[in-house]
Amino acid sequence: MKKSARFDKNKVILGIAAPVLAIVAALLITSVIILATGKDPLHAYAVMLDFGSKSDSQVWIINKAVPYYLSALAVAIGFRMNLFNIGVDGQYRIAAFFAAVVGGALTLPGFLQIPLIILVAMLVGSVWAGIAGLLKTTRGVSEVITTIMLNAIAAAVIGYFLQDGRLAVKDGNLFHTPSLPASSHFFSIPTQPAPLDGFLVVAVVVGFAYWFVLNRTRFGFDLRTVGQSESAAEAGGVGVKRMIVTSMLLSGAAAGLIGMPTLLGESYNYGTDFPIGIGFTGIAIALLGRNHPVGMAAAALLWGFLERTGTQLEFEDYQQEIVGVMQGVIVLCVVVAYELVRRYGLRLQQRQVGAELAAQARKTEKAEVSS
Amino acid sequence: MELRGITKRFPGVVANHDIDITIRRGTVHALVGENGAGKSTLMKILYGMQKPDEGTIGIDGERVSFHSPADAIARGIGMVHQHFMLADNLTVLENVVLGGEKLHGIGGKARTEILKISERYGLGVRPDVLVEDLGVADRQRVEILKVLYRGARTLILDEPTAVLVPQEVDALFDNLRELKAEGLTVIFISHKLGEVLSVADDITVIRRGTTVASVVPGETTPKQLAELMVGSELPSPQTRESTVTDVEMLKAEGLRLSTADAEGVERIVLDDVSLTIHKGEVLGIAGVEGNGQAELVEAIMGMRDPDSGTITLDGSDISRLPTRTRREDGIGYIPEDRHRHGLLLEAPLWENRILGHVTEKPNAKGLLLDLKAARADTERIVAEYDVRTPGIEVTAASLSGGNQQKLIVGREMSHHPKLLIAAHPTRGVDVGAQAQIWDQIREARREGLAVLLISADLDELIGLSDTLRVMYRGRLVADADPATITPEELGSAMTGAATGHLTVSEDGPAEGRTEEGGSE
Amino acid sequence: GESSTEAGGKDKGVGLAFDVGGRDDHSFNEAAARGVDKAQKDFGVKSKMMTAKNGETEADREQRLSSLAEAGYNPVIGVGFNYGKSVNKVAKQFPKTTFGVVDSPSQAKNVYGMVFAENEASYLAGVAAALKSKTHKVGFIGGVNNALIQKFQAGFEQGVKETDPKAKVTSEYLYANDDKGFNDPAAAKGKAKGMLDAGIDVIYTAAGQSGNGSIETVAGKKGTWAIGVDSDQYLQPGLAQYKNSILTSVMKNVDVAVYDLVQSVHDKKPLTGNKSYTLKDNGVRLSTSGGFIKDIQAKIDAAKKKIASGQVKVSDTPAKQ
Amino acid sequence: MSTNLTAPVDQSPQHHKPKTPRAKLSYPKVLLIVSGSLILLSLLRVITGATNLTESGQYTAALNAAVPIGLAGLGGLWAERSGVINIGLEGMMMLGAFSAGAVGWQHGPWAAAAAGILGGALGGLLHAVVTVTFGVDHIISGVAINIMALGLTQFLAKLWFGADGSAAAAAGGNDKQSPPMPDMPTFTVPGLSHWLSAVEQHHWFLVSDVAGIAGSLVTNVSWLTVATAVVFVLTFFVLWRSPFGLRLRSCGEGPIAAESLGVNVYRYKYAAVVVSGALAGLGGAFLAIYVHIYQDGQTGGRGYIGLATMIFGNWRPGGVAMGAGLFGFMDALQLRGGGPTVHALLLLLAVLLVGLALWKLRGGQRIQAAISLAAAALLAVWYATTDTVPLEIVGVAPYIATLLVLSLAAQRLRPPKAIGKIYRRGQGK
Ligand SMILES: Nc1ncnc2c1ncn2[C@@H]1O[C@H](COP(=O)(O)OP(=O)(O)OP(=O)(O)O)[C@@H](O)[C@H]1O
Ligand SMILES: Nc1ncnc2c1ncn2[C@@H]1O[C@H](COP(=O)(O)OP(=O)(O)OP(=O)(O)O)[C@@H](O)[C@H]1O
Ligand SMILES: [Mg+2]
Ligand SMILES: [Mg+2]
Repeated sequence: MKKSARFDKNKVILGIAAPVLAIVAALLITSVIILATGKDPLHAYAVMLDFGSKSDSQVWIINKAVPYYLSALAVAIGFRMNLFNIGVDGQYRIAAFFAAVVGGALTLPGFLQIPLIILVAMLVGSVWAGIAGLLKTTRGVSEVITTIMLNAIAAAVIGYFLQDGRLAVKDGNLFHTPSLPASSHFFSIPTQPAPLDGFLVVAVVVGFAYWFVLNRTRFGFDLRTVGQSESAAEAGGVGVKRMIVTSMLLSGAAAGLIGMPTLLGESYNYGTDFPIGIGFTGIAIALLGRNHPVGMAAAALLWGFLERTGTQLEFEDYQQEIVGVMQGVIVLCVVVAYELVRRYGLRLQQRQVGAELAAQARKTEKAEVSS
Repeated sequence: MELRGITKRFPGVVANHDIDITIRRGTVHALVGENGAGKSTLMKILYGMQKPDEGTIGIDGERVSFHSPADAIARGIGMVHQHFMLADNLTVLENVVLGGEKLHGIGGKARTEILKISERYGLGVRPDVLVEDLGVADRQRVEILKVLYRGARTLILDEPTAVLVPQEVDALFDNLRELKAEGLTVIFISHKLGEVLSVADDITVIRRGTTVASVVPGETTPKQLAELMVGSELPSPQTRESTVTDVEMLKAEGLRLSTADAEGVERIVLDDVSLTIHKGEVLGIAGVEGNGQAELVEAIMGMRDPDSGTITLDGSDISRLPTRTRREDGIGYIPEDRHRHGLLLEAPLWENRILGHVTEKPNAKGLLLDLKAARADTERIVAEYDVRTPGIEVTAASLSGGNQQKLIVGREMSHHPKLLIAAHPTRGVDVGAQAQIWDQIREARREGLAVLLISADLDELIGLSDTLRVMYRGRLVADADPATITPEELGSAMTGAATGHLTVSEDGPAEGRTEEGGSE
Repeated sequence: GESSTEAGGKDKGVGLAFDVGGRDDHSFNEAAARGVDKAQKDFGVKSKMMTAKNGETEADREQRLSSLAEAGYNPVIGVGFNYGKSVNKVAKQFPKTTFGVVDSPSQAKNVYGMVFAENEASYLAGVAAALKSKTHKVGFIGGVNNALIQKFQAGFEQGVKETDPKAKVTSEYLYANDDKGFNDPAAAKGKAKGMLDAGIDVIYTAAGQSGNGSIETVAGKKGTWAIGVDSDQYLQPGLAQYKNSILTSVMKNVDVAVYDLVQSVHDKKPLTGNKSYTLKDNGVRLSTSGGFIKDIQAKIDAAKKKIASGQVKVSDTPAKQ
Repeated sequence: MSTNLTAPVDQSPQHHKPKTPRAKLSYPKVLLIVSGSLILLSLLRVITGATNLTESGQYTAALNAAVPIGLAGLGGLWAERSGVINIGLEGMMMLGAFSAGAVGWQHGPWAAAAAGILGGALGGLLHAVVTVTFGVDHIISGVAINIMALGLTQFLAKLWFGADGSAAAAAGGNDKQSPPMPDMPTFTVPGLSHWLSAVEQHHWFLVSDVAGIAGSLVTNVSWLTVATAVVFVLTFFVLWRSPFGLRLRSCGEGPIAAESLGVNVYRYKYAAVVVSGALAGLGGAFLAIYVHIYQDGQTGGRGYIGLATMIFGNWRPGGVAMGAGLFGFMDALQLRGGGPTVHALLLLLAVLLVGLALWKLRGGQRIQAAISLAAAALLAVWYATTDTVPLEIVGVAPYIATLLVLSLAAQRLRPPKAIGKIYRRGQGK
């Protein structure tokens, strides 16, 4: 027991080492860049920390982090399977679009309409992701490439229907789907100075479900097995192909949720101004949070923080674009740091195991000698 | 050539410890030692692929240090690796000239040269075939040609015979003698002592990473050599009393499987295979690798879908069931390649204990995992099967091969299988663990387990099996009685030279009866 | 912690929030900036200008506007219809600040919505195109097929048809609904080349930055004309080498509108409500630099008079084919 | 460029596995295919009146659209032939486009191209460090590089092009774009170009069509396009006909085998990935040079499309060129109001499907034949009941085509064996 405690402690230290290493490296690199532009990096960080800790900033950051987090979850479901779902972006957009179309066409009471809209989104998202899953299992086409193609096709489908006289209406200079009835507006959490998005609750629940299913259920074990070794999973009785399709479907369903905070809590329709690109942000956040539900939450909040406070930098004569550099550097440092720490950890453990076994062997030898 | 005080450590293992060897020019020098003794590591050091932590290499009295194989090649050393080093998607020509492009270019001149060498040593190599399309023996000849092409004067052959049948071994040895006659030096690794004694001029024995003896073939017997190798009496795989019952446990009938390759060409890998294993019986299958054994195992495990045929386990048809259900129904599986099929290398031991049995007790309760019970049971396996580990939280990758294998055996046995499929159960496992695994298989057999045993180690196969079958090109072509058969006789059937029921004939090797092939 | 909106600030001047093109986009962002620059020269107000990123959400735009308002800028102006919603929302949080939004009407009480009759000026461009075309084939290239650009198309088509009933107008868009269309000169190059190959000899491009590509292409073929948009593209430094092919430009006087608003706030009589800048009051017009339309100026003026008087009503949605 | 359509694999004679000879495209066959397609296109043009099909302007536009995609695809090919997946092509293109813009406005288009190569190569170097030296998963590294390149180019653009009062701003730069640079010179084969264009005007069957297509190749072609063609041919010779290329490919097929023969695998992977970045960077530079400026978002996902063309092209230069050509052709169609042309192509597709159905029927594959026939019928109905195709569909056609091709042919593709696998020196056991 004592021994495993030591291995656990090592694991925790190594687990923290990677992100710390990465953040330190990223801060250093960013500082050098800011210095090179002839400005003071420390002041920039101070401005960001100060502005980021304001209460309205915090609300903003959390609200911003919710879709990011959902997106990261969608990506992470694939990652845990060694599947690279680059198509989360297309999936959430097409999902939100058709959910908005269905929602705009119906006027049911909220307790029916809201779940219905969410369900439609999850369904459409999983269908779109499922295409990639099916093509991978039946035709052996890499999901990386199919999801990239499907992103473009999703954009074209939306573009086709999002026109006056097709599925959209004209509103000033915008086209959007007919707005949802008031019954399908999602609740928000009344906080000061601004309300928190009610979808935060959904995000937390989905995050917990993600953790629970992966770590505590047979299904989750199977899924992780496939991610670690497809061949071992197959020999262990996991239907790998079915698992690939299933997890693509799940990933797509999770992707379907990404657009919901916006649709149900803010825009109430899908228009030409519906946010794009969250799927790609999700990849960065999943990498950063190491596919761990808590890690990804932290990463999503960090992303929100950077975006919130980046704008403020403009008032102090810094370029807000430095935030983009920071994001890129952090992700890059993190993936390198994780890999280094992982390999170091593995070697360390091998060495420890070797040393410990040798010590055991010596002890038994001694015991034999002395007896 | 002299190796002095070579020491090489890997994380957790000392692969070589203070090794001293002298190799005379123009001889065949054999290096013997059990699995994991450190033979390959030593040769990789000599070939510049790994750097020794300590020690020196001298060639013709001159001290050398190799930073990469290129340095060794420049010194006229060439190596044929235990696991072939060929790029499947490249042609034979490309594989041969790679790295030696300066010699004859990569075009017509190189082709001429290859054909010339091939002819001179009777290798029969075709330069423009994709390596992917070659069989094992052909690949080995390509490897040898690769080395000769570079004008090597010293050839290292790491276990060249492991995948060859005796007849192919003879052909190889003819080649080696030819080389020796040309004044080349050959270093030859094997743990097949008969071979070694027949071809070597000098023999060095390595045990646990260090040289324990240098002997001359004329002055030693296989038994002495073996004892030098393991440092004690050889463990024997011999099974004593028969426990075979007449209750059929596994019955496969008319299994047929074909696969399509990249070009869409159908290839038949299992051709009308039928077999029966009874309770308490060990059925051994002999065959050169790549003749369908792996596919047979995968078909029985449900990892491949045969085109036709039925599989019955304990009276119920399992032909259409998925792998998981077959496992739940009582098939245990010790895979051929434990890293690919048996373990999650970066997961802790207790997760590896769940692998393959996630739906079964004690791992699961309903749809949820029962982590506590799984951990406790892992502790039990570790204790019962003598898995040497500091704890169950360490990753499988940090255990040595033998201990990994013991964990797998323990795991599979813990679910009281009706049928155990053991593919090369002791491959790459040290002698101590080997004996334990044999014991476990024997004991389970006594309790009525049926075992399908596949092994390249013919001694193991003959020693453990109650019944022997030979597989050749996807067919079961011959059967034999392990009590009377010898490895040589088995070998001739493995090349397809003999079929039917193998009996020992008076003069020389086995002669198959001329009747229709071995499948019933 | 404390809310950032509580920190407060004094009157700092004009806060200008641009669309993705940014201050020097040679288009309407630049025009807005010009208005502010003029105000600065005339009565010394200071300013802060911030630019949107690609792929922004409402939250980002709201933050930009409220940061400006919070820091004490007044008026705060969102340039581009993308700010339509966010200006309304933020204006409620800062009732003492005056907001402005270009290209979008607004209902909030402290917001000045500035919209332009692009269709009217485009009508005149259509008149000019019809008169100048020798092949009786003219083309319209829109950046993105949205309602705003459709106004340009509608006016242009109507102007051509009512001047030369024989003329054929080909109207095409670079992208159906991807904002990339305002930022893809390569695509406009290809489109314009296709039109020229089809015998079209006057091309009117309403596609922001992308328009440069089409102007360049038109300049490569003798005897053809390009019509520019938003600002007087004849005078634009980046297009100097093609200026002799720029017949005229349809100008939106965003600078005038912005100047009006800044001045009104400076005079403590802030403008609110919506104002449509039309041909009649020179809110939109046709540029004359280069003098290429001198010969047809009379006909253009006549058309302008008809529109100003209401005799001709210019549609803001294209006629369905 | 058609030389590399010839697969360098040979038939394997007497052999224990039944093997059919691998398909080999000889020169006569290639010629036959090319002339057959030309005749089909001409026929189609005459029948449907879709002049775009063989118009020289169409092919000029297609070529311009295809070049950056092709360069990205070729970049992908270099990296993947050495076993490194490069999904960071998009980021490397961004770096290339940005560098071109940063240098071009002061030093002209040739310097811009050189800068683009350098910028992309730096991105490639970063990818090599992260994947080869640090052993990070290739896709993850690529994604990280894309994020990083986006941030960096936006930051630097604001700093260098848009700074108030800077020379760049005065020359027309702003936060999102560089100041304009001079034209890249083009070449026109003097008499020929004119003559071909004259022939094209006659709309003679086949003759004018050939003249149209040929005309696009000799009229106002950017030297950069010529350079790209040279790079394609060079790539084939370097990778398939030189020792360097053999070593590089061996790193993608069997790095451990290569290592055992003294090939410094790290070095070749580095070289390949840097070249990969350089090519992507040149693709990005082409984009900037073509419109005289660097713009934020200029690459517009072409790096990803390049990757698709590489897979589509079976990791061979000729295939990449064809894939890029397809995307370029469709892009050009979309720009040039290609609705009627794509509409015409529906008919062609229907006819081809009928042919396929007959062929399958002969081979006894009834179900596939029926499916093909049904699809052909649907297309024919679509063709008959409409007279154009919405532009959205034209734009999306290459993506759908890629999906279809990949799903029909994925099993026949031969990616390098060790692609995407992390290789560590001395890992061979
Ligand atoms: N790259 C490596 N990293 C860690 N351990 C290694 C490595 N290579 C070999 N070993 C270990 O070193 C020891 C000696 O291995 P080696 O391959 O030299 O044995 P061998 O005598 O060739 O055995 P075999 O007969 O199985 O080929 C083994 O315990 C092996 O697990
Ligand atoms: N005398 C020789 N005998 C046999 N092979 C040789 C000889 N000289 C060169 N070679 C082969 O030619 C290869 C290339 O030699 P070269 O000097 O280019 O190596 P290198 O530059 O170290 O290789 P790399 O550039 O791949 O790292 C060597 O790796 C070796 O295989
Ligand atoms: Mg070995
Ligand atoms: Mg060299």
